[in-house]
Amino acid sequence: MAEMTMIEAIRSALRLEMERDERVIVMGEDVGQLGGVFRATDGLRQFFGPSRVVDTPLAESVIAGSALGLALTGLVPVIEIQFLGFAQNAYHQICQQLARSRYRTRGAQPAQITVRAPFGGNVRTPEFHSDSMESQFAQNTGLKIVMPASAPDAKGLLLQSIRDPDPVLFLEPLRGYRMISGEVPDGDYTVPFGALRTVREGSDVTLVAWSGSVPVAAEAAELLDAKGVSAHVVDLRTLVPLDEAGLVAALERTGRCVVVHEAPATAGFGAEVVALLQEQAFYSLEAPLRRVAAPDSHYPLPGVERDFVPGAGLVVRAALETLEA
Amino acid sequence: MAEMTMIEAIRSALRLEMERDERVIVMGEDVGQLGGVFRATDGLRQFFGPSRVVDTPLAESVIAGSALGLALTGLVPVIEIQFLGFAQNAYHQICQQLARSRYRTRGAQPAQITVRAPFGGNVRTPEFHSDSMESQFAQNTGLKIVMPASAPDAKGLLLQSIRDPDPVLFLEPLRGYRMISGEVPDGDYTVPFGALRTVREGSDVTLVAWSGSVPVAAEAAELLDAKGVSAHVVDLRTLVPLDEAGLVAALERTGRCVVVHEAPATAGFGAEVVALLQEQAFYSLEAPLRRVAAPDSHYPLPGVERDFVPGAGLVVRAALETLEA
Amino acid sequence: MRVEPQFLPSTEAVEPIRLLDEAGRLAPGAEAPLDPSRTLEALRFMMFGRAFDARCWSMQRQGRLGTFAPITGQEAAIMGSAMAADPARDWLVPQYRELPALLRHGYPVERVVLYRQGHPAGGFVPPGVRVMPYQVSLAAQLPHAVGIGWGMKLQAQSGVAMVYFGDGASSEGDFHESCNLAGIVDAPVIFLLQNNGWAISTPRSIQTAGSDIASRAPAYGFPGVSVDGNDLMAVYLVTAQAVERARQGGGPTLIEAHTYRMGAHTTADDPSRYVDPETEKGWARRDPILRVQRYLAQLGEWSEDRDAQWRKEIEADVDDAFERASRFPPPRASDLYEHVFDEVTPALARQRRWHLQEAAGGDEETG
Amino acid sequence: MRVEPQFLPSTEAVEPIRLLDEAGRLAPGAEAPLDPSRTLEALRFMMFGRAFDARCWSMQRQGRLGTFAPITGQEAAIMGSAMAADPARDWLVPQYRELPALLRHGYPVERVVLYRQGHPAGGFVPPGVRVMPYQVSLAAQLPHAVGIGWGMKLQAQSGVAMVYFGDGASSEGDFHESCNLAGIVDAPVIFLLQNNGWAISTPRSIQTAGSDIASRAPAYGFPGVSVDGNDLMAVYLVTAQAVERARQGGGPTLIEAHTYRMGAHTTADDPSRYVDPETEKGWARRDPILRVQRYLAQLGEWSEDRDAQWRKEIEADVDDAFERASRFPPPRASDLYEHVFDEVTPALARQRRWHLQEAAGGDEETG
Ligand SMILES: Cc1ncc(C[n+]2csc(CCOP(=O)(O)OP(=O)(O)O)c2C)c(N)n1
Ligand SMILES: Cc1ncc(C[n+]2csc(CCOP(=O)(O)OP(=O)(O)O)c2C)c(N)n1
Ligand SMILES: [Mg+2]
Ligand SMILES: [Mg+2]
Repeated sequence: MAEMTMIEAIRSALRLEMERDERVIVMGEDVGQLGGVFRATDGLRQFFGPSRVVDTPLAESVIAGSALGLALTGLVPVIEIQFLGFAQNAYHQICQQLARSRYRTRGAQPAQITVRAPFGGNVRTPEFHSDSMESQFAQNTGLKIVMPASAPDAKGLLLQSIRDPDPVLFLEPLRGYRMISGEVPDGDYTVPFGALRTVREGSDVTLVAWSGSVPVAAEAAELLDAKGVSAHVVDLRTLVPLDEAGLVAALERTGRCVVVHEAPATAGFGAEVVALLQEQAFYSLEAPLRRVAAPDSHYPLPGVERDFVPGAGLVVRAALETLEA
Repeated sequence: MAEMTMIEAIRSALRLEMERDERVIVMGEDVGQLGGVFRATDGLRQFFGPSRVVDTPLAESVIAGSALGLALTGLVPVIEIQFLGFAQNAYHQICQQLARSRYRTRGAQPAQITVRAPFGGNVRTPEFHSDSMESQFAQNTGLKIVMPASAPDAKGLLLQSIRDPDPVLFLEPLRGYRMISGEVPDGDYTVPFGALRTVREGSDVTLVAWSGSVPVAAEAAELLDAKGVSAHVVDLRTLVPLDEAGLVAALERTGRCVVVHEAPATAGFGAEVVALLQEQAFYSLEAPLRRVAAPDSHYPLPGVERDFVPGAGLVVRAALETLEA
Repeated sequence: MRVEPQFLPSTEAVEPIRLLDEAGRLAPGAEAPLDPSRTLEALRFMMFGRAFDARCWSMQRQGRLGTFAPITGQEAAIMGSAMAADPARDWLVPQYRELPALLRHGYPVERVVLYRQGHPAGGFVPPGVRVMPYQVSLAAQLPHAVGIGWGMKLQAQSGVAMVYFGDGASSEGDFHESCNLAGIVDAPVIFLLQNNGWAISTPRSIQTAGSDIASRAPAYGFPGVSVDGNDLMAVYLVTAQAVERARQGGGPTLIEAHTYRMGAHTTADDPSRYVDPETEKGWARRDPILRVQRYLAQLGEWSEDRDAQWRKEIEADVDDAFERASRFPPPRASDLYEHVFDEVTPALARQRRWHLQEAAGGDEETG
Repeated sequence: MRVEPQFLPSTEAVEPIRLLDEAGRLAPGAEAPLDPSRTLEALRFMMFGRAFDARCWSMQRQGRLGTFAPITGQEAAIMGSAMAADPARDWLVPQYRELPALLRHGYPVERVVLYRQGHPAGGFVPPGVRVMPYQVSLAAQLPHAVGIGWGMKLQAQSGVAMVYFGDGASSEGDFHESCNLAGIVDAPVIFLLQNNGWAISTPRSIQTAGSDIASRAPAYGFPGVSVDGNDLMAVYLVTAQAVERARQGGGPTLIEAHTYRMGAHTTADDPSRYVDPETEKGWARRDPILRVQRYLAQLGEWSEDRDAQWRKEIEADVDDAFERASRFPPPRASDLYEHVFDEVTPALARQRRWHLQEAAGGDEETG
């Protein structure tokens, strides 16, 4: 066990897996010599050399697309898209090629590929660097979507991602890289997909979040506590596969629920969570399920980003409204 | 008034608007000499010449991206993406450039561009030709999403789209091109965005659909009729802007609702409709809101597409379950 | 004062490399790079491809087959290149017009039949067969091929990746990103451009203003070759040399094979709307199959009898392909739920139970 | 038998066109394409750009400004090209390092300050100013520029579009699609590649295996030029000729200006992790501003006094830029809801009411 930040946990997982499995290669823009713009891959090149830690040209589509070819030759690519927003440049490769290779070939050519990318707001980045795209990827089947919110999960879920036989989008909350830290077990361990994490137990209202919104939900729970409201907080960890049974159970604890995320509300993954819960647990609902999300606008320049990214105050307000409903 | 198929209605709108407004240009793969692979632009080149009806090279990203530049010089581009699935190749241009130009420049550089694209299943097309992408685009704000289901709407909504000062995705149901027809008014008229259409009145259960799923919902309503169940059917027409008040009113007619669409269920636009209705009309709900959608799989080869695309039988089943819930 | 740009466009295309003329005569001084027996091997695949097209076309017209893309006219470009690939170590990455190349590489023909019938099983690739399935998204296969070539190189294998694409596909961004990366990592990749003059109705002249698409290669750091794509020998020769260079670590080559789509884009197309009949006739005279047969006839290896005999055998082979396909069980709705992921997700399991009305494991409901 | 590919990569880069040497001397036989007064005009923008960088850098370090991309070292590439553009009819389409070019074209400097302060108003472009805002998604601006050039041509206007992009951006698919389309429609577009040696930490050698990026142009049907990007006169000359050609209907030109990023990629970067200090020193000697000053000194147009005087004036101009920016009201949460669409959608209206706790129009609730 050691106290680590999230970025350290990610780096340690990469290092461990590259040592354990020599088929693993890491590639992307600036991942080699520089060690990544956030240093997620720092030091890897010294250990594993430039043919396993590859600086690529600036071309997201061929970074993603060539990974499928590499995988067909038996390698296990872990690619970095420097910021998730730029995955739009590789959208057709990720969603139509990586995600469908297994299906198209009836299992003959699966794509064991991990796509790592940071995203999320409140770190004063330029346009596109903070955009949340999880819901769009979730609508494209064939991709597993992994969104850790804690340091130990970052390590255990990344190890699981690299070993998973399907393409995995491993989305890292920028704000958490250095702000989120925790006790991380030494050595090899994995965290399974499709099993949510209970962040905090409570009985009045259930807060559902993932990635960078988990600390927001947890903070809201503290604030609610001070008002005498007991919030149950869960971290979904993976959106695909989704822990449906765990979600229903979490809702049933309280009969009320607020889902929190950073992407715009309309067609965000919050809509899926709400739709699913009302389908599967209708008779447990004490009040309308609520979403607290970014508005249907674009991630703004930093001067107003704190208004765009939903904060704990809004979560508290929605939770209280839910209790009054 | 004349009886027209949907493709004829689209063609007549293009012709009318090009005559009315000489800033309008049509461009895309095979739209000129050939008149489009479905003949949506047939005859336009003869009338308006090759500099207003432009055959482009095979490159979706620059087709979409150059439209923004054309718009900045005062032209009004109507681009065709040959099949909606290939809009993934232009995803970053459509979602990050066209959709954000107005916002980024605080209104100085809006993008008056219409992106036409066919999609939708049960016409035995190859991979990617049938994929429904509306929910992904809806999650990227800044795009209006127009999805006509009838011939007169196709004309009136297309005229409205071309004149709209914002980028519009005008999505055309392949299956409807020749199968859907109706009385289309002569001359110039527009159908406003954000106003749903009541396809049929009913009192027991509300069926919500758009585009190619509207005939499916209507067929289900007939079948339900035969079982003594009265279905209220609405066609959303535009997903962005969404007629929220109209949707709530349609639900309140019956207290029960089934949303039907062709995209996979998870994070499909059905989730948004369900989430919204339960948020805004919770106390009118008599039963869980239901979605009938494609499974979380990929559009298959034609041999099983009729199983992938939700048919009226499944809608009936879901509606009956809703009534028993 | 005026200065000249160092890089100026050329106004005329270069002369494509050619070994056999339209009468099947070897160019003066040329040697045939394929001996008679290998030439016959190639011809057999070429003739099979054309016969298979004809059969599929008539079945499509009867509504018994879906839309497909014929290869007629492009057989020399396809087989000349494919003959240079070694099925035991090289990969073929097709667009959608490379049927005989895939067959020679070990891909089972009945899978192609199933694919055209719309059967999901048509996508399966048997273990050990080094081909990727047909690609519908234009140019999307190019990055894959770069990854394959690069991956083999990283693992010190001697294989090369041969990737096919059309003149239309060459305008996509993926073309550029792929050539550029292949040049940087010196991947053993043969970029085999079948320039058949058309992308559906879009002529080559609207596809690019450059004189030769092959001339893009040097800026990526590797050679480009322009070859007569209706000349089996020439295509084979330039491809075999490119394969050899790639195996030796010499990196990629871009080969532009000038050929012609002798007919419709697909069964859904009506080329009379855009093709000039004169142009079509000109290309009919350059038929790649006739050219090989004429060449072989000069060597005494081809005759009317042999032709008749082969046609009969090939028809039987085509029958056999359909017959083998017919032995597959018909597709089922449950196929939709398979091979989406390694393991079924809770959502898929729930959807499947409801959709197929299978024994429910609980109270889940959504469709 | 062996044949040679018609298109072979060259092993060495061509000599970039140069008029001024490092000491500011005109090449033998060369004429200066900019007269002293226009040279001074360009120099003023160059010096302003560098001073603005320095000020922003120190304010960024104090936490009073966001991350930004400095231009230091690239002033000649930027202003040599910009001087060839006519603000009244030509469009500038920047990447993110072209500050002085935008200013000359009429873009208000206080908007750049606001942008770097993270104020949404920093994106506004005043009516009549023919520039697009900074582009963060690499190469995404290239298609826009093609559309602008093409649109002007379709409307028989004489303007050209000048689009800037980096060596890194040149690897994106959009580069290819844009050059290719521009060649086909003969759009009046100047593709101005600032090859500054780096894409963050990625050196030019990993960006492409080709010897010259400019050499890609002929395959798109138009000329490519390689120019010393630290030489104001040479950049101006080749750009002015390209603009002239484009105005006459001669279509696009790709100009590769060889320059150097003298410092960090952005304020967030640490170049000591990847830049060799010797290389850096070499480029410092080639400083584009010094070169112009030395040239002007030979003409008797530059002196230490003038230098001191200008520096003072420029500092005052920089002060003024910040002062003007400070007069804008601070950004507000409601900015998020504006300019998303022409008219507010029901969803946005509802979200805004809840978020800003504005008077509710009904029972809507969601955030
Ligand atoms: C990305 C993409 N855009 C558009 C299409 C539609 N489409 C199918 S084939 C075709 C023309 C392809 O031309 P080319 O690459 O020259 O190949 P050919 O058909 O001539 O063999 C087009 C536009 C597609 N399949 N993929
Ligand atoms: C599509 C895209 N991918 C990645 C990035 C992240 N990024 C920002 S700047 C940069 C390097 C750009 O290099 P170059 O084009 O040479 O311009 P320079 O910064 O050298 O002026 C990268 C990788 C981005 N902004 N956009
Ligand atoms: Mg072609
Ligand atoms: Mg650079």
